[in-house]
Amino acid sequence: MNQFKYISPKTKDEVLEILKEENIRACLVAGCTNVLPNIRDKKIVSKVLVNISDIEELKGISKEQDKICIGPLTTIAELINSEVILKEGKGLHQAAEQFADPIVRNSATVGGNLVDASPAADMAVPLLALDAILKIESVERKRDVRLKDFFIGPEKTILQEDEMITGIEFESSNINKNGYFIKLGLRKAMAIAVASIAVNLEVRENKIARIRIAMGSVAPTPIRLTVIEEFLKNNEVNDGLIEEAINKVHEEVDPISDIRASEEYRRYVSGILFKRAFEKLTL
Amino acid sequence: MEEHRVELTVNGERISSATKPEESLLKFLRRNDFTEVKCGCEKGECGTCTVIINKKTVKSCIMLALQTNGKEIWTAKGLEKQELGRRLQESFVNTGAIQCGFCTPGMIITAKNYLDQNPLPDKEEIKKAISGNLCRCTGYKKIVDAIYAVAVENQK
Amino acid sequence: MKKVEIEFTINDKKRKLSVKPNDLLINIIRNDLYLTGSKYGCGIGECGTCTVLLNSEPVLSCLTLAITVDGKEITTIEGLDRGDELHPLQKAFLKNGAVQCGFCTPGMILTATALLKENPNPTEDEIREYMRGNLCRCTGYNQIITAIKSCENKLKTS
Amino acid sequence: MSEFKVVGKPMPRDDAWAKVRGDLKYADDFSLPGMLYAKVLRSKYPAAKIISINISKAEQLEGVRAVLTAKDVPHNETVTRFGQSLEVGKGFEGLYRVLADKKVRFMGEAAALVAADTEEIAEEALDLIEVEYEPLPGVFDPIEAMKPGAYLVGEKNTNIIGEFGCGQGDIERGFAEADIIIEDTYKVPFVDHAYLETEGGIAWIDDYGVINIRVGSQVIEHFRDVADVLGLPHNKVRYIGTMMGGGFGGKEDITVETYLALLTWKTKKPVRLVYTREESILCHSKRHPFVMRYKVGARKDGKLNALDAELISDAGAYPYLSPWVTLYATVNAAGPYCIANVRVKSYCVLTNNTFTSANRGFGAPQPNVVYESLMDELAEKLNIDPLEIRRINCLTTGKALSTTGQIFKTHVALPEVAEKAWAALGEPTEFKDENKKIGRGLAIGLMSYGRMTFLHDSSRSFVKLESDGSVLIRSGIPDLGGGQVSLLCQIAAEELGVPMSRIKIYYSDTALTPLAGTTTATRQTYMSGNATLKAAREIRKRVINKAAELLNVNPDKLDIINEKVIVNYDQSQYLPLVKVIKACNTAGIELFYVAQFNAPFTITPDLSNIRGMTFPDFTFGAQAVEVAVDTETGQVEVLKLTTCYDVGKAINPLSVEGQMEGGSIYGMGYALMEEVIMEKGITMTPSYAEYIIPTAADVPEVKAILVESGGGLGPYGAKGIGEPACSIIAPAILNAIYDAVGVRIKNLPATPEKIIRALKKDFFKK
Repeated sequence: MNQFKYISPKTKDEVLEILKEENIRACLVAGCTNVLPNIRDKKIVSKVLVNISDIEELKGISKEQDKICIGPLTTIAELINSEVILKEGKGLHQAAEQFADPIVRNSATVGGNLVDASPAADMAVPLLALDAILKIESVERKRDVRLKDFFIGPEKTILQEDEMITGIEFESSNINKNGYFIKLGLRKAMAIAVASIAVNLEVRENKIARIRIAMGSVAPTPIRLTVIEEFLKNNEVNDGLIEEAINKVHEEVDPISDIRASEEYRRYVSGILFKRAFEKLTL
Repeated sequence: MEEHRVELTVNGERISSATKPEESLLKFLRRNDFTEVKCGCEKGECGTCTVIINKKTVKSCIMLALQTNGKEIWTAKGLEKQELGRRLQESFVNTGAIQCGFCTPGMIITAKNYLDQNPLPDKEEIKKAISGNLCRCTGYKKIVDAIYAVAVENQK
Repeated sequence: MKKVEIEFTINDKKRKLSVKPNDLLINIIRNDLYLTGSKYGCGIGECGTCTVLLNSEPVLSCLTLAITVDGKEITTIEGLDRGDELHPLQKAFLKNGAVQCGFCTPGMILTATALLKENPNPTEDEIREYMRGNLCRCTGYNQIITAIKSCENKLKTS
Repeated sequence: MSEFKVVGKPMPRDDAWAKVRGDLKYADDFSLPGMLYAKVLRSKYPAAKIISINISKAEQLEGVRAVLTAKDVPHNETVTRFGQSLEVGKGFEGLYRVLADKKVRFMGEAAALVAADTEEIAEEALDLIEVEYEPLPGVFDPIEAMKPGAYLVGEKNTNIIGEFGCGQGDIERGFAEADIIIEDTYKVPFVDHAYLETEGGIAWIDDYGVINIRVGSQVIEHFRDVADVLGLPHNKVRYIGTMMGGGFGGKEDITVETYLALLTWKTKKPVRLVYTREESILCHSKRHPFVMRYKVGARKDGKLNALDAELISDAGAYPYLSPWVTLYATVNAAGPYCIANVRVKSYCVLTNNTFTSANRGFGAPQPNVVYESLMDELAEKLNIDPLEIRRINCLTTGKALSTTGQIFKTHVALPEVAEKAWAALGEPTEFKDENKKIGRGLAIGLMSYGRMTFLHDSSRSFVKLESDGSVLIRSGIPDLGGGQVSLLCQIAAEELGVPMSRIKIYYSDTALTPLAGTTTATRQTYMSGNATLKAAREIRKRVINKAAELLNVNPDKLDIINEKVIVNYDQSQYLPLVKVIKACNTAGIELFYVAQFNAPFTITPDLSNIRGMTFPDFTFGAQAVEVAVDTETGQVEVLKLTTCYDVGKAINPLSVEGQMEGGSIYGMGYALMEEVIMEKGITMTPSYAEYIIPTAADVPEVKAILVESGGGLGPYGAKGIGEPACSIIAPAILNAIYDAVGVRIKNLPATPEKIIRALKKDFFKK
C-alpha cells in the first residue's frame, strides 16, 4: 500500500541531513505544482515528502558585485516583481511572465522547474542563455555546475539523491543584460511550449562579440545551440548571416513529434524564433 | 498510516483537523465542508479550486494540506466578510457573469485578490489576470465585464 | 479529554474506535457507526428503546459507557436479519400488527430475543414480566405479546 | 396583456446568488453518513476479448464493500434512449452495455465496479482486480469500418448503424446546368464537452427501498433506464437532478447513475461516484468526427443549383445517440440555402474509438463547416462578395428547407442577421506587425430547436399561487447552467404579477416534479416555457375572473401588477392579490394547475428519403470574425467576433447574450485548438493540459447582436438559442484565415502547423 511520510525541516542543513538519511526515499516538495499530480498518477509512491517551501534562506533574489543570486525557492511571481531580474536578465523576466498562469506562478519555484527537467522548462531556457551556474550541495560536498551540463535527458539531471540545488547564479554583464525570450504555445495562457528560445547577445562595433542561444521543446532537454553560437561569433550582423544561421538552426535542433506539433514544424519554427529573437536584440 | 494535524484559519475561523502527508489542500478543505472549493482537474489546469493563502492565490489541488500549516486561507465563502468581495459577488450576479457557476468560486477569488493589488486594471489586464481560471459557459465576456465594473467603481 | 482506543464486534463486524471515557454506547452506535435503528427515548433507562444485546444480554445503551464494551460483542436491530431473510421475531411482529409507530420496536424485539433464548416457550405472564422495561405507547402491548408468544420454540434454529 | 413587466428585462438569475456565494451543492458537494466511495475499473485496450476477471483479491481487501462485474448486473444489455417514452424504431435504440462483457469495444470501457469505505481503498482495490485480455485488432477509421470484411466492433455483421438520405430535384441535371462546380472533402475531429464539473453523483436507498440518485443529469427520465437495468419497477428509482457544472450534451446519456444504483443496491449503503478529469475525457461521449464529401454547383450569377453531400460519422464503440446526430447533420447538410437539386446521403459507423453522442450543436456544426467554406470558395471564384452570395441564395420566410422540403411558416431573419453581423465588425484593425495578416470571415447557419417532431415531444409544469401570494412552481426541468430554471420563474412572475423574489421553483426531481423532458435539443425555453406559461395563464384567468366578480368589472379590463389586481383604465381601482386569493380559496376555486404542452406531432419519416416536417422550427444566425494570422508561425488570433441571431424574443437578455457569447467561444475552440486526439483508439489528450480550450487571454470581446422578430414558437415568440449559438463560428474563422493568407483549412482544428504547412510547402517537402 502506498505509504507516505511528511517532514517539514526549518533550515537548509536539516534538509541536507534528511536527504542523506532518506536518500532515494526522499521527495522534496516546494511549489508542489508537479508533485501532487505525480502522486495521483502513481509516478511518486511511498516517499518521504520533505516540505522545503518555508525555508527562507533558499528564497529571494540578490545582486552581489558582479553576479545575480536567485534562491531555488524563489517563485516565478517573485521573478516578475524583481527589478534586478528585469535589469540584469531580461529574457528570464520575459519567460517568467509567460510561465503557466498567474496563479501557478505564485507557487511554482525556479529550482523546481529546473529539477523537473522537462524539455519544455520555461525557466531553463533563459537561464541557459544567461549561462547560469547551479550551486549544488549535499552533506558531504558542495559543487558548482553549469546549467548546460545539468540536464542529461527528459526528466533526468546530474543531481544525486542526496543533493539539492541551493543557489542559482548568473553574471551581471552586458551580454546578460541584452537578452530576449520567445515562447510559442498553442494558447496564450497555461500553454506548454511547442518551442521556445532565449538569446543573449553582445555586439561590439557591429560585430557579434558574445552570443548564447538556448531552446526548449526542440530536443530531449533544454539545449544550448553551441554550433551556431560558434558560427556567429565575430561576424558582422547582416541579413545574409541571419539566413545562413536559420538553416544551421534547422540542423542543430533535434525535436520530436507529439500531440502539440510535428518534428518538422518544430524544426521550421526554431529558425523563425531564432530570427525574431536575434532581430529584437540587434535592431 | 501516518496521520498529521493541520492548524490553519479559513475565512477567519481556526480549523484544526487530521490529514495525511499526501492529501491535497483541495481534498482537505472539501473534507472539512468547504465544498465551495471545486475540484475540476486535480492537476492545476483549470483553476476551480483557487483559494487565497497569505494574500496569494493558489490552486489548492496542487498544494499539500500540510504545507498550509499555520497559514491564513480565504475561500469564496469568505468573500461576504469583505467589502470588495461583496461588491464582486453583486457585480457577478447583476452582470450575468454566472452560468453553470462551477468556475465562479475560483474565478471570483482570483478577481478579489487581483483587485486588492491592482484596483484599477483595464479589460486586457483583467483577462490576463484570470487566464488561470477556465470557464466553459460564458466565453469570459461577462466575467471580465463584472470585474471591470468593480474596478470602475474603485476609481470613484 | 483523552481518547481511548477500544475494539469490539458489532453485528458480526470487528470495529476499532477511539472514544472518550464518558461517551455513552448509544451515541457511539448512532453517531459514529450510523446504526440508527437503536432509538434514544429518555436517556435515563426508563423506556428501553435503546436496548441492545451485549454478549447476548439486553442492556440499555443509554446507561452504558462505550469503553466498557471493549472486547465484547454487540447486536443491534440491524444485526438480526440474515440478508433478505427477516428474523422470526421481526416476521412475527409484522404478522401480528405489533408495529405501529415503530419507535419501540427495535428495543422490543432485541429484549424479546433475549427472553426466548433464556426461555424458549414463555407464558404470557412471563413475557409481560420480562418485557416490562420496554415501554410502548401505541399498541397497548397485546399484539406485541401475541407476536412474541407466536415465536415460542422458533429461535433454537436461528 | 399590456407591455412586459419582467420578461425582456435583464434579470439576475434565480440561482446566481447561491452560486456566487459557493452555497450551491453540486453533485460532488453532497454527502451522507456512512457513505461509500465508488471507483470504476476501465479497459486498458480499445478492442479485446475478456478471458477472465478475478476479483477475489480485491474483495478481500479490508474496507471493500462490493466488487461488481457484468455477471452481477441483472440486465447488463439494454438500449440507449434519451427520455422518449414512445416507439421510434429499432434504428435508434442501440445496444448499451452497463459493464464490458466478453468483448471490450473501447479503451476505458467499464469492466468492474468497486465500493469501499474510502476513495483510497477503492482505488487500491482496482489494482487488485485481475483481468485477462486477449487484444483484438479493432478498427479506428469509419471509412475502413464501412468496408466489407472490416473488423466488426459489435456482434452484428456490419459496423454501419445508421443510413439516412434526403434531397430534391434532379442532381445530375443540376450539375449539368452549373457554370461552376466545386468538389471537396472536409474532416472534423473528436471534441470533448470539457465542462468544469466532471460527471458525478450519489445514490442511497430510502426507507421504502426506493433507489434515490442525486446526480447532475440533463435527462432525469433515465430513471426508467436505470430501473430496467436492475429489473425494478420504474417507480422504485428516483432521480434528484442537481444544478450541473455544465452539460453541453455530455450529461445527456447515462454517466454514473447505473453504477451508483448497482452499488447502493448491493451494499444497501449510500455510495458516491465522481469521475476524475482523465476519466471524463477518456470515457464519456465525444462530439462526432465527420468525413464530409461535398459537391456544389452554381451559375455565373452566384445562384446555387446543385448540392451533393455524403456524410460519414464516427459513432465510436456504441451507438448511443449517434444515429440521431447523423440524422440532424443530414437534415442540416444544405444549410439555410435554396437549392433546387439536392442529394444527401449519410452513414453512421461503429469504430473502436471512444463512443460519440450529443455535443452542443448535435450534428449542425459539422456540415456547417463545409457548406459555409464552400460558399466563400464560390464567392471568390465568381468574384461575388461573401455577403452578397449568401443574400442571393439564403432561405426566406415561406421558403422550404432544401433537404427535406420543410416549409418555414415562421419568420426567417435572413439575410438580416448576416448583414448585421458583418456590419458590426466595423473598421478594419490597423496593424504594424508586418508578419501578421488581417482577414475577415462570415458564416451563416440554421439549427433546429425542439426535438424531432416524430418524437412527439411534450413537457409539463405545475404552478400554484399560495395563500400569501407567493408562487410555487414544480417542473422536472434540469438546469445545466443556461438559466433554464430561472426562466420559468420569470414567466410565472410576468403572468401572475409577482416579483421574482416571491417565486420558488422545485426542479428536476422525478418524485416531486412533473416531468418536463430533457434539457437537450435547445428545447426547454420552447417546451417547458410554454408549459409554464399555460399553467400560469390558467391561474391568472381564475384570479382575474374572481376579481372581476368582486370589482364588478369586465375581466379583460383587469391586469395583475405588483401583487395587485388592477383595473387597467383606472389604477385607483384595485384589489390586493392576496385578497383575491382568499376569495378564491373561500369559493373553492383551485389556484394550482398542471399544464402539458405538446410540440407538433408527425409520423416517423422514411429515413432513406426524409421529407416534410422533422423539426418544429429553426433558429437562424450569422457570425463574423476578424483574425490576425502570423505568416511565419501560423498562429491565429481572433481580434473581433460578432454574433447575431434571431432569438424571437429574449425573455432574459442576460441569459441569451450569455449563450451567444459562450457559444461563440465554444465554437472558436472547435475552430482553432480543440481535438481529442485518438491514436488506434487510445486517447492522447486526457487532461486540460493536452485537451486545450480557450482561456480568458485567448478571447476577443464578443459583440452579441440580438434580433427579436417575435416569430418563434416559444413563450412570447421566443426561439431556442443554446445550441445554435455555437454552430456557426468555426467556418467564419476558417473563411477569415483564408481571407488573411489564402490558406483553406479543410481539417479542424486550424492549428498553426496546418497553416504553415500550407504556406511554406517547399520547406516541408524536404
